[in-house]
Amino acid sequence: MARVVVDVVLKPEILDPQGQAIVGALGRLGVEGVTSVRQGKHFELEVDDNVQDDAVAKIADTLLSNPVIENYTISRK
Amino acid sequence: MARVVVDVVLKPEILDPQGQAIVGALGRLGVEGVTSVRQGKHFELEVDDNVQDDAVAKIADTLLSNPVIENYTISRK
Amino acid sequence: MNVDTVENAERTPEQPQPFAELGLAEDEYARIREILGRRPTSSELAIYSVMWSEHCSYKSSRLHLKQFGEKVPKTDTLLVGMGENAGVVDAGDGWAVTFKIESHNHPSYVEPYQGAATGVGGIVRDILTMGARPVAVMDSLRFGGLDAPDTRRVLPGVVAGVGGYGNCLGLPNIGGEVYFDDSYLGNPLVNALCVGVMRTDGIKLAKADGPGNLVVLFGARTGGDGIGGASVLASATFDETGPAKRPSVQVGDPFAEKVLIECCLEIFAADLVVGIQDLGAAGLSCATTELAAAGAGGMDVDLDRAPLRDASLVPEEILMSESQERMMAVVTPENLDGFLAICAKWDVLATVIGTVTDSGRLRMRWHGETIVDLPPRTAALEGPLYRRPVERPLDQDALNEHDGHALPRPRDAAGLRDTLLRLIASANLADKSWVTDQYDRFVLGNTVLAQPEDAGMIRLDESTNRGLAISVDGNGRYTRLEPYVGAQLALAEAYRNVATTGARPLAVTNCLNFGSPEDPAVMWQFTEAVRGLADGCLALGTPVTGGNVSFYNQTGTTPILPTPVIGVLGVIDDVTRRTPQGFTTDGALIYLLGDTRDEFGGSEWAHVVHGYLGGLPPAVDLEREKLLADVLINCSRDGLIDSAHDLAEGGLAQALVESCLRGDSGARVVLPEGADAFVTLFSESPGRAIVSVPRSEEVRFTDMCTARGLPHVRIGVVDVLDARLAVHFGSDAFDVPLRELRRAWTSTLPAHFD
Amino acid sequence: MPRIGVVTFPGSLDDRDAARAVRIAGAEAVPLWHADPWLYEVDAVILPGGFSYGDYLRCGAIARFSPVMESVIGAARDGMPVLGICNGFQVLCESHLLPGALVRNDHRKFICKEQLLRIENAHTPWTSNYRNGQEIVIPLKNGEGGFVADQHTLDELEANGRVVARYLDGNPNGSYRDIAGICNEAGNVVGLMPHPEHAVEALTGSGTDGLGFFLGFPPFSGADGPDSSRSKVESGAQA
Ligand SMILES: Nc1ncnc2c1ncn2[C@@H]1O[C@H](COP(=O)(O)OP(=O)(O)O)[C@@H](O)[C@H]1O
Ligand SMILES: [Mg+2]
Repeated sequence: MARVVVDVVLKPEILDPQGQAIVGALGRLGVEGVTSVRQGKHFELEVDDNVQDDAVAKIADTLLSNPVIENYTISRK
Repeated sequence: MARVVVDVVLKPEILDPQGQAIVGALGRLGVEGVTSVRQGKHFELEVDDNVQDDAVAKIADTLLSNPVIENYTISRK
Repeated sequence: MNVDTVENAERTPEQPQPFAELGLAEDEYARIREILGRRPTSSELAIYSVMWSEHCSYKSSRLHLKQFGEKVPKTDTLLVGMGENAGVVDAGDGWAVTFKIESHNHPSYVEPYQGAATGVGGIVRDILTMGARPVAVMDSLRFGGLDAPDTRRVLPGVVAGVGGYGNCLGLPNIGGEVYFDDSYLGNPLVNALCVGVMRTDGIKLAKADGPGNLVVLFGARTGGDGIGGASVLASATFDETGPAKRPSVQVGDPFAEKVLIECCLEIFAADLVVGIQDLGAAGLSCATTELAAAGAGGMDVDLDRAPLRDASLVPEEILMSESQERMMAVVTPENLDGFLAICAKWDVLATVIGTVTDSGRLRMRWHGETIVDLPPRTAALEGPLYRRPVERPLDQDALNEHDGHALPRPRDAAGLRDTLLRLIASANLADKSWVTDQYDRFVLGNTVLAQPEDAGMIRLDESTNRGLAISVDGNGRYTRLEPYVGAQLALAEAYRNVATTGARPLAVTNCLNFGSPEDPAVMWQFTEAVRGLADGCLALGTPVTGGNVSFYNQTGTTPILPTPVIGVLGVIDDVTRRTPQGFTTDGALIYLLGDTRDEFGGSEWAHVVHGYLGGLPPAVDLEREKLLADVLINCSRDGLIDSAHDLAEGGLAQALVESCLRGDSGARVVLPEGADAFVTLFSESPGRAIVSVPRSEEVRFTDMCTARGLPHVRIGVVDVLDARLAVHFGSDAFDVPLRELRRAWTSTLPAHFD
Repeated sequence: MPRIGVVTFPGSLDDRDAARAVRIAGAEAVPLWHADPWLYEVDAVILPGGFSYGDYLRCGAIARFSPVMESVIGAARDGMPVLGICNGFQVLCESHLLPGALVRNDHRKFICKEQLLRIENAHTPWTSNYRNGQEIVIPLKNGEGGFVADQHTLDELEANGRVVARYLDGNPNGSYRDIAGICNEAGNVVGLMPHPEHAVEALTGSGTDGLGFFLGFPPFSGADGPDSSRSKVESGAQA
């Protein structure tokens, strides 16, 4: 068994209302030094050892993200 | 400027319907070898260089996660 | 970055320009050069390309839509007619109501959640722009077959998007439609309607009057959203576009819009704007040219003042960006501080970007240089106009001749019972609560009727109980068989649905979803449907107040079923008099109003049982619709009936089942003597409704129908305690327990989407 | 006339409904603004439903830090009756005035329906017009209404009668132990996922079963309200 992490983030040109809301809140909380926040999704998959990265990429492409608006990265832990 | 990543995941004892739904969908798509999926949130913060980890931890603790149901990890990119 | 200035354009007249890639035809480009007396700058080209796109200029449809203005019925209820962001209707007591429906079809296919969400967001801003508080939304949805894998991707996303945005705005969703047909598989239809309310003296118009007044851009920052969306995404088919070339879509921020709504309403209440326009398709290009064209005629804009989300955007992109949740207002210098203070209160970013002039030119500067200098009317009002070739489809005659009269029909009790159960469980007739339970129908506390009632109803005024009712309807199969009649059937159904609740239908909005206007057969469908709708509105006395045309809904060369979706708005003096759909009064008598004929062309029965489409749609009689509506409205006013439900797809059987289940009451039905049981139960003849009449009112009720000449026949009685629907015909009968009906009717959607 | 504050955050949606419910119940609805710390001497506060600040991060997570909440948290600790409905419930949990948290519905869809509930604790200021065990129907509408807490907390809530209302006839969102509403130890702070303010008129909403939530004033006996001469409700909270 292996743990694979897929992080899905909105493409940089796409509006991220969630991140904006957080920046706004940090401002109101008086926290300084944070200039931008982007919020994405984080998936932790437990996969059999024989599951290769390209299989995970396919899952990420079709199910975990919409390539029209999102990018993803895959990492093994 | 530095990029700090905060990943927030539900505590193991909290039900994760989204993760379960993904496992179900994988089954319908005929994808094999994925035994479990947990979905969490992924934040990418751009912070000034003088923002220390403990400051980020405070943000993660009070705003980005709810300690009642979630755990988080911080990493610098 | 080299910016193309007017000066540069004059210096380099022969520089080649990508007009074709931007969707402009060669002669269109030539006309731009003629208008300007030089080649356009790339920013001007951007403006013309989006403003002259099908989506914004209505170049293929305008010629035909004129009929809505020419055949306008005599009415004193119209406060603002076609041409503004939305029409406005006088609802009485000083109330004005504005409503409009709009499509967001292509984006919803590409990214179902965001496509549908921004569809709701866009129409809500249109309504807000009229000066109204948005008070409800509706959604008319069409998908590919229920079993198609892609429907599983598209439908849940669309529904979550409609709900996600509307719920977050705090607008009740009070009705809509969900249909399935294979023709929509690669082209789902997502049509969103919004209705808003204001005082009659609060109507706002989109014009930039008063030279010297300031132009304020407020709301969200401008980003690279849906650049080219207006012309590329909404006006050209994208079926050959591979994943890599997928157009970028817009992402909505409903929270930003909610705040923008409250901010605008406060600004309106303080009377701080001269004119206002929302930024939708074609963004800043559209808002600046339209405001200027409708007002003093000119405007100077400093484009670098527009707040950006992405600092790398170039002027062309800023002009074409479809970033959501933005508005543009024209404000007098004296009122600017007040305006900005309200924006600050709501944490809404507001920036003065220009001034109104009477120069007759829209001039834009970028880093001190002039990049746009054009007569705004030519972009906003004087776009190209096409008389597209029209030709009756080659297969139309054959389609109409093969009317399916030989399709085997059930005759005996068991066969009729099976057919009933099969039909109520079929995709288009099954319960839609899997969809509608994802929509908040309670918020704002004025929802008197919502789905699954025949029309949604909203209380306008707590002190007087004045209210409005709306229904949206369409039927692509009827329209395919005979577009002229199909459009009138959709109109008639929406009109009837409104009257069924007790409200008087007053005005119409419409969303015309068709294939490519470059296909003469599609153009025939379109022109016939428009003619039918215009004639129908004239006959019913309900003017068209606005709407939207969506072309290019096709996969390859195969168009969708031609689908005009019609919304009818009505007003009711006293919402406590509304007529609900469910049977609730024990012993009440069930009457069938109207005439039932053997009409199965385009019916659900032919579709579900035989997979058949042919013949002619049911005949429409608009005089009869008016009569039926009058009777239903009077019955509501005089308290003669306890329930009413219109008959449409699935016929009497469907209506009986829905009234039983809605009221959780049984019914004993005896079909009229000598009538064909199958035809009586399943025919889709329009102009009909079922009502339940308390015994004490039967005489008054039948007297009224007789006096007015409305056919009415008693077909049964409500039996609250006997939990089944029993149907007697001739010497035969069948019955179905409510439990079994409910299971059949409610299981279909959950079985596919849960 | 009792004065009941209704807070408006940016993104609050049911604030008008809550104010209307208060008025129908015969009290005065006092609008409170998120950016102002003042409570204007109200006798009780309602945190209404909606999507405060968009609720993109976690529902209620950002509202918790608003100036008005600082005052509400202080007043609640001093015994002022506070009712959080839906988003308001989420804000109360995020503010740690109530234990547990509200997570995405187990079926992952927003749900809007008329919901059957059982009142389990009729001794809070908000439920004193009901009987223990009384069944009512009021609208439920949420995307993140699943109440979760650890076993220990759940047991404690149960043992001390702090479950205020429970779902009947099917659990609509995966809430642990069918919990629809809870209160704090003192009983003055109540969080409820369904919407009583949408059930106060026969004409709209789901009937009038929700009106009782707004009828429990003059204020709760534990509260040292600004107008302490006012008679107190007999059945104060039994912690
Ligand atoms: N997408 C939707 N959104 C909201 N309400 C819907 C939707 N689809 C269907 N409904 C509601 O479900 C009910 C049944 O729809 P339909 O069978 O099309 O009604 P009718 O035939 O009377 O027009 C109506 O109240 C309608 O408003
Ligand atoms: Mg219909």
